[in-house]
Amino acid sequence: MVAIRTPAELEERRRLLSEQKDPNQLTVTVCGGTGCRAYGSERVHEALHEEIKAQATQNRVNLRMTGCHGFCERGPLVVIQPKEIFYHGVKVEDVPQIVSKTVVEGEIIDSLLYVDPSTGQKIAHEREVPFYKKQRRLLLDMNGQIDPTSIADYIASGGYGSLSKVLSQMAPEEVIDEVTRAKLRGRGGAGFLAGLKWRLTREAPGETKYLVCNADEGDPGAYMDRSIMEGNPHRVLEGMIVGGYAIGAHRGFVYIRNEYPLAVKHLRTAIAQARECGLLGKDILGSGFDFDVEIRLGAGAFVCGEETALMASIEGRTGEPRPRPPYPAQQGLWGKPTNINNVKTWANIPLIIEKGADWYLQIGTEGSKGTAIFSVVGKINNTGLVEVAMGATLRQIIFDIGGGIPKGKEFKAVQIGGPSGGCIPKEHIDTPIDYESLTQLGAMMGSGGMVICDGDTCMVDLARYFMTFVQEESCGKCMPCRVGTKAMLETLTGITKGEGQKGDIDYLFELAGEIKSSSLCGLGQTAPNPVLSTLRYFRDEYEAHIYDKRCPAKVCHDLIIYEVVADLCTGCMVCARNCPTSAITGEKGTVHTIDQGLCVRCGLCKQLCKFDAVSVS
Amino acid sequence: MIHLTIDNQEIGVEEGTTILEVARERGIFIPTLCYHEALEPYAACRLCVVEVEGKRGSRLVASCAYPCEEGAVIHTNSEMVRRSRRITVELLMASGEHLPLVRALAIELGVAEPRFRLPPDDCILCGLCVRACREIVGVAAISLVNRGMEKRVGSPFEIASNVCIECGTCVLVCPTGALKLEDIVKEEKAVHRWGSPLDHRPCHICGDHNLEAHFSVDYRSFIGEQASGEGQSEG
Amino acid sequence: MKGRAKDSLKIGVFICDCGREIASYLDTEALARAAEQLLGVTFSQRIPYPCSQKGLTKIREAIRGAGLNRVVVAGCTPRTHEALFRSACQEAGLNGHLLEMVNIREGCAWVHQADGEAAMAKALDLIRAGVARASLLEPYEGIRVQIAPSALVIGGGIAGMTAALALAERGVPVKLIEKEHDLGGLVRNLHTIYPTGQRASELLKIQIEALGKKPNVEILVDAQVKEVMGSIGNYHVVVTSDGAEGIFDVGAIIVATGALVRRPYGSFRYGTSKVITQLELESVLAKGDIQAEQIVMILCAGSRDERTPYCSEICCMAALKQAIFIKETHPRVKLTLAFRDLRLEGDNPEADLQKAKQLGVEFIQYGDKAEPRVTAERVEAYDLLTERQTTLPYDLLVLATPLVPQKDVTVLASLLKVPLDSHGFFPDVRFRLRPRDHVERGIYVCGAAHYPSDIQETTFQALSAAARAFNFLRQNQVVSEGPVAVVDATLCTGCGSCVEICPFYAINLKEKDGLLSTSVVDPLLCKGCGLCAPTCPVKAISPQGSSDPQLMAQIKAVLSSKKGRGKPLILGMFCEWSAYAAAELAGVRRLQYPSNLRILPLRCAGRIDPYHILWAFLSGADGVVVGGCPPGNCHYVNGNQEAERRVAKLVDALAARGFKIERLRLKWFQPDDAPAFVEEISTFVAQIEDLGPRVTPS
Amino acid sequence: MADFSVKAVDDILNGHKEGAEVSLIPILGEIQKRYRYLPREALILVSEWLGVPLSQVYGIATFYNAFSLKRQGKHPIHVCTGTACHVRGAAQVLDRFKRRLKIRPGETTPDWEFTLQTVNCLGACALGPITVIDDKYFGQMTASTVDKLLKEFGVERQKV
Repeated sequence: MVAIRTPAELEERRRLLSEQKDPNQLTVTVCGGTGCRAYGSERVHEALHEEIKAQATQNRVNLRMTGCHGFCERGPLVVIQPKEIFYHGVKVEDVPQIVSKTVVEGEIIDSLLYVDPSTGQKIAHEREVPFYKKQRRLLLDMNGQIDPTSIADYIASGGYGSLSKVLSQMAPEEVIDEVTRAKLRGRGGAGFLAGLKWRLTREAPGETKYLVCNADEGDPGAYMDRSIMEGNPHRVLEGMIVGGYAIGAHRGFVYIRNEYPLAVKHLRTAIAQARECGLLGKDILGSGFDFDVEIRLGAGAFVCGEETALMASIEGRTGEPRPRPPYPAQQGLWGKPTNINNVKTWANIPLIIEKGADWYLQIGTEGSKGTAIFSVVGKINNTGLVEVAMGATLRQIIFDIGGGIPKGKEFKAVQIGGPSGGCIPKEHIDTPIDYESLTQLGAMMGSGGMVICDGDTCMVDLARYFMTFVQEESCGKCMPCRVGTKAMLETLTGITKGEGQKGDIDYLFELAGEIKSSSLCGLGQTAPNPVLSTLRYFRDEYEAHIYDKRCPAKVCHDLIIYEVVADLCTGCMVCARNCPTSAITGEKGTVHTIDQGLCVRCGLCKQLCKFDAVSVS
Repeated sequence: MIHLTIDNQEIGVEEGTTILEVARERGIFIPTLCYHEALEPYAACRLCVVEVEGKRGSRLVASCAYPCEEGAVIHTNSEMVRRSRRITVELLMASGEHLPLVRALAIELGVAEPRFRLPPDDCILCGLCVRACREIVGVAAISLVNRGMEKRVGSPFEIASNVCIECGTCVLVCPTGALKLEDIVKEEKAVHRWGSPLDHRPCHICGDHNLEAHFSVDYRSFIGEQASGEGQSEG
Repeated sequence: MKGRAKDSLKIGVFICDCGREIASYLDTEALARAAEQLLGVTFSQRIPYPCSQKGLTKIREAIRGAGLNRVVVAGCTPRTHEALFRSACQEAGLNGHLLEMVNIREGCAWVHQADGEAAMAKALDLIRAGVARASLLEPYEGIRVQIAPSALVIGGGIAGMTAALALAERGVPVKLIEKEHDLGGLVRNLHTIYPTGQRASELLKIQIEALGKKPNVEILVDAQVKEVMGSIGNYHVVVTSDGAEGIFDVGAIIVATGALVRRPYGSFRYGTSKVITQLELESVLAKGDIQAEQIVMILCAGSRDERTPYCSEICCMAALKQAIFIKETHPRVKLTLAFRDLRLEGDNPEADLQKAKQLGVEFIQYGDKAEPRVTAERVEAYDLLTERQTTLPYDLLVLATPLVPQKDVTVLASLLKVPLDSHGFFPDVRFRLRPRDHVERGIYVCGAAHYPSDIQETTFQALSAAARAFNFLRQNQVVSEGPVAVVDATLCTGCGSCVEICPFYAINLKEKDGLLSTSVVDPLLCKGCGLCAPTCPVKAISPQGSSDPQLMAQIKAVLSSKKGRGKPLILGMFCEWSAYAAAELAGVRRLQYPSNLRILPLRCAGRIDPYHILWAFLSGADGVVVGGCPPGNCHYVNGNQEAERRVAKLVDALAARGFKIERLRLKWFQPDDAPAFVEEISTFVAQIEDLGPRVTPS
Repeated sequence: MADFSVKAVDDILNGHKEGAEVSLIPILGEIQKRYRYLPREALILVSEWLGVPLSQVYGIATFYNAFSLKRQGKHPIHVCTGTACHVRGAAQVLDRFKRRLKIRPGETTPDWEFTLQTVNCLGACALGPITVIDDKYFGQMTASTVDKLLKEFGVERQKV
């Protein structure tokens, strides 16, 4: 691709590209998100390639692997444009049929269509699927359409328009004003006003300035950043270049988890292409503005999501946070003013510049503008990435979009914001969610992980899980976080083991208070949240564990036993054969028995029993 | 010059001074473990936290690293501060109950005994030794190894450091006496396998061949007199 | 310095409260006032925290305001705070070496908490000593020398080539010299490489070609180092290469001269047709003509015995490799491997061992008892397993003989002024000195010149040496701040005593007036230990900052409160690395010890001159204790031994004259063993107290 | 150290001529990628070429999860223990691997075949519980699928 030297050239290039692209062009898109790939979408893609070569010789067919469509539950997803026919759970075996019928003949294959569980009717078109219908997809929209490895696709669909607008028509201050006016808040979790942060960095003394894209999405159960970088890396880059121009930085870093190989790959490609096109590097679009981006791989430390630790890591030291002030905006990388924003924040920028702050202000609530992306996971029918306008209610997300709880079980609570967030019980299911309301409820926007819990989820166990996580991820620098979380974990473990005693809950409160108030960095300061919020809403479960040594959700190993229900057991031996500790005995055809002494409560027997003859109590 | 209130006394301080520095100059006692005048503040032990009043309520900051701000209202010994310090010390006691230093702090803050225990350990991970070795001596023979609960002070590969100069500064700054020089210099002194000991070059000529001369001149009398003097003192 | 008129002195004294740490045991205000009275002091002030931003500003202001030309800070240990105050001085335009720190915290306040009065007296003494020394301090700028940005690699074996290549890769101009006619060293005679099994010839070919491709590498064969002139950063190396002679100016030298395989003429019937070395077998294998039917290999043939005590590391693996190769190519050959004990490296040597056994190689362990005896037809070896002599007929006997240093190492060592270890290899000498005082030589050793090592290890060493050389060259200049010895050429008689004793080869004799010669110190090699000073018969040489006048002034001053006090006074002259460190630690740990001990720090106990001790007694000391590092731990090679010898000599001399030698003691201290220090000191002081005060001549 | 060659490390270092602290972690990353662990010699050379104290290199190598100082097995097994996977029973999966391979997370089987590791979220939560072996994803894992998988890798099941 030849370099683009001026905004005019960019528009020209865009015109050419979109001319080449005929809207009625038959295009088969296969979801290439990590989720769908894990389901085997690559094999499907290959098969499609072969089949199309073999069968659809006469009509020109575009085949492309796109980024994540978000509906991971039903992968691999295949969408056929322009009719936007939506197939889910596609297997290699289905491919010949898809090509012969849908691609060549244009017919729809009913068996591959999505069935709305609520109405039971089949849905042919992607945007009509309830999962998509009720979303407001600003950042994820393009994921399903463009090929993330092609800058042409991005440019064709308006990409880098904001950059050229900024470089040709706006002064850096104006850019900052626009972002400030849009009230865009940092999507990293804390929700600090992006515009304000930019201004601080711009006005901080010193020539050299840096900016960083925080893509160290360490929060378990959240993967929207990954999905954006996989599906639309150029928008993140564009946001960063604009930011660089506004702040006065000429060097940017993307600090990305190395657990995300695909995202890294796509980002690398994108950077290379952008450089080739002169959208990165010296004198971008003839504006005289230089900017370049480097990738830095995280080395597997959750704490590096914390900005000072992240910077230490980029500088080549252990990822230990340092006290603030001085804030990165004053003294960041190598002591120079540095602006750090999350992937989603950067991805928002091109939109705001393109459509303007006023447009952006219309979306969302008073305090929180724009959209929020949640990865809705756990006990939910439609696991996937959900983007909604700020202010949407949990009910909309979980039931209208998420399709409710599997097996019709009852919704119990949702854990938002991962290790630094908290639980929200069903009472609050109708609260509109934005930064403020979540904080009020004792949770936190965090990175947007949303774990749905049903009756089978033990809240104490969940709290313990997150405490284990922070305990493992604590860098160990400051006393409250290192030892305090350990103390909390031990106490929680004791409770789940049935060794809890009176006073444990008070002790947890005391520790939590201390850790929150006096830890060195955000990791510690928010670590107790999962415990605090579960204590707030599910104290009874704690007490059940402590006082009557009972796990209401039947999860905690030491408080449950597995038993064979005599009148259901057919003596098929399946459980007996698979029991890892040979705790199950019984002849073929006779009722089996579980030796509680040997049983390690792995639950395998319950999983395997086709007759539901294993009960927990 | 900026002005602030610390423990209800209004004072003016130079910009850039930390709360701890100000307090110390004013003879206000703030306990610290990981702080050393000659080193960059580390803000890890959290014992030096003080209460700073703010719009959204009071909060705790580590006084060793927190710069004085215009108009700040600071309490170095409020209930909030004491509560925090008590728990910090209690956590310290989890593995350091046996350390005189920790016990002293516990008594000072009125902590009876910890509700949570870990295997006893002399090291409280204040990081002073590591920072001293790097910042003062400029050698960096030791570093903090591992992360979280496994974190500890160590030399590379847990064998004797081959850059340690045995200056003892780490031992000197260690507040608990956890660190012994041999921890760093024990065993064969090399990460390279071929480290071989210094050859002691014997000296061929006597450094004191001029001593006699000295006697013969000024000091003979002195020695003689001395001898007799000694004689007398023994009687 | 004698000439200086004292009135030109403007000494500023700053007494530190250290908050309550010092102030609650010592009356710092009183100290400040007393200090004012001292000779040369024009400014004296008490500061709560001199090390705080405020405190440092005060000091800087005083220096500028009161035009101070010497600064004494009495507070904590210089170990942690000297750098801080030194830079403060410099910022105020005063040479950093005009700063003197007096340790009244660890050294006084913290260790005499019970006896305030005695502590005050001691503190004042210490300050007196500090001022006395300060008045004799001289400014010192340190030395900066540009580094010649190129390297010389001596030896064209695997080690040398690897190092040269690595440096060339990073753009360093390299001269590679090899004394043979071809590159490759020992490996040239090898057949295959263990454990990779790569052909040695290929390995060499690759290396040599790679070198050839580098424009910035100049290779000289049949070349040898004739002379090394110049010093750190700029060595002028005279190299002769087939007749021609050239001078190379290089900043770094890598010694990769390798080692020899000993050819044990006169033992094992070596030299007779049927007996060859392991190395010679390699070339036989390379030719691939093995006539023999009965092969015996003897490992450790002449190594790990009295003459060659070390293990040559590579022989066992090599033998195993050869044995396997032979059995694979000539299955019918009967092959026995007689070893002392197998030392195998690598991932799982067991596998190779098994393989050999499966192939029918026989193993006999002869152990440490007796070396196998070799006759014309057979080898007589004791078999540990069967516990009886066994006879091994052979028609080819292979001896795994040790790797020994090159013939000419001693020459090279003396040219480069680097030591050799007792076996004749180049050790990895590291002087454990403060980085500031210690300048890298720019000479690095790798490969078998260092220690017998296999290819993998050698490559590693070569790259490591190259790395260190590279980073040394990259600094562009060497900076040495530490004080060094200076020679008073008018006094020097050129007796060469200092040249002999200097552990760092830092002193040379230079021609003076055509006939007499005089000592010249290489300031980059000198570490300022002071070993040379006491050895000089005419006191013409002494280290900056610890000249005889300075030390004697200190001694006198620190003992001055003797006047009118009944308690005996003990002087400790302590090596800062051990005894002084232990004393400081005692302070930190608040261990109390008798206050009538006065301590002066020395760089090394080796600086001690019997003179000083006599002077101390003259100045009123009732006892003197000299503290140094335990044997083998001296940071200046053998300063502690020097001190020991001198003190011993003095003790004899004094004893011979009926002097109570119990009053003089030399002790070794561990820097981190404060309790031992305290006990040692307390007992000594107690003894002196029993002896009672010395009756000084009126 | 058979598969490990110091020369190769030198080549990696050569790729970062600017040689400074900044390139330290990327370089360690490349070495880890190549050998699945960080051999001691490699760390020493990295420290010496970059002029970064060995203690710092060692500190970093032990701080970050991505680095290992122990030689790894032929087939690294990563069991995702992210939240989504946790609530869907990742614990049982991990437990099964532990019992079957008789190693704890972070350990390697004596035959150098498998190394068991937990990972905090692979971002493919829809498939939870997830396990990744040799960079291949396996979704909806259960204790019994663990057995199937191990069988594929020739680990026959003997009663524990």
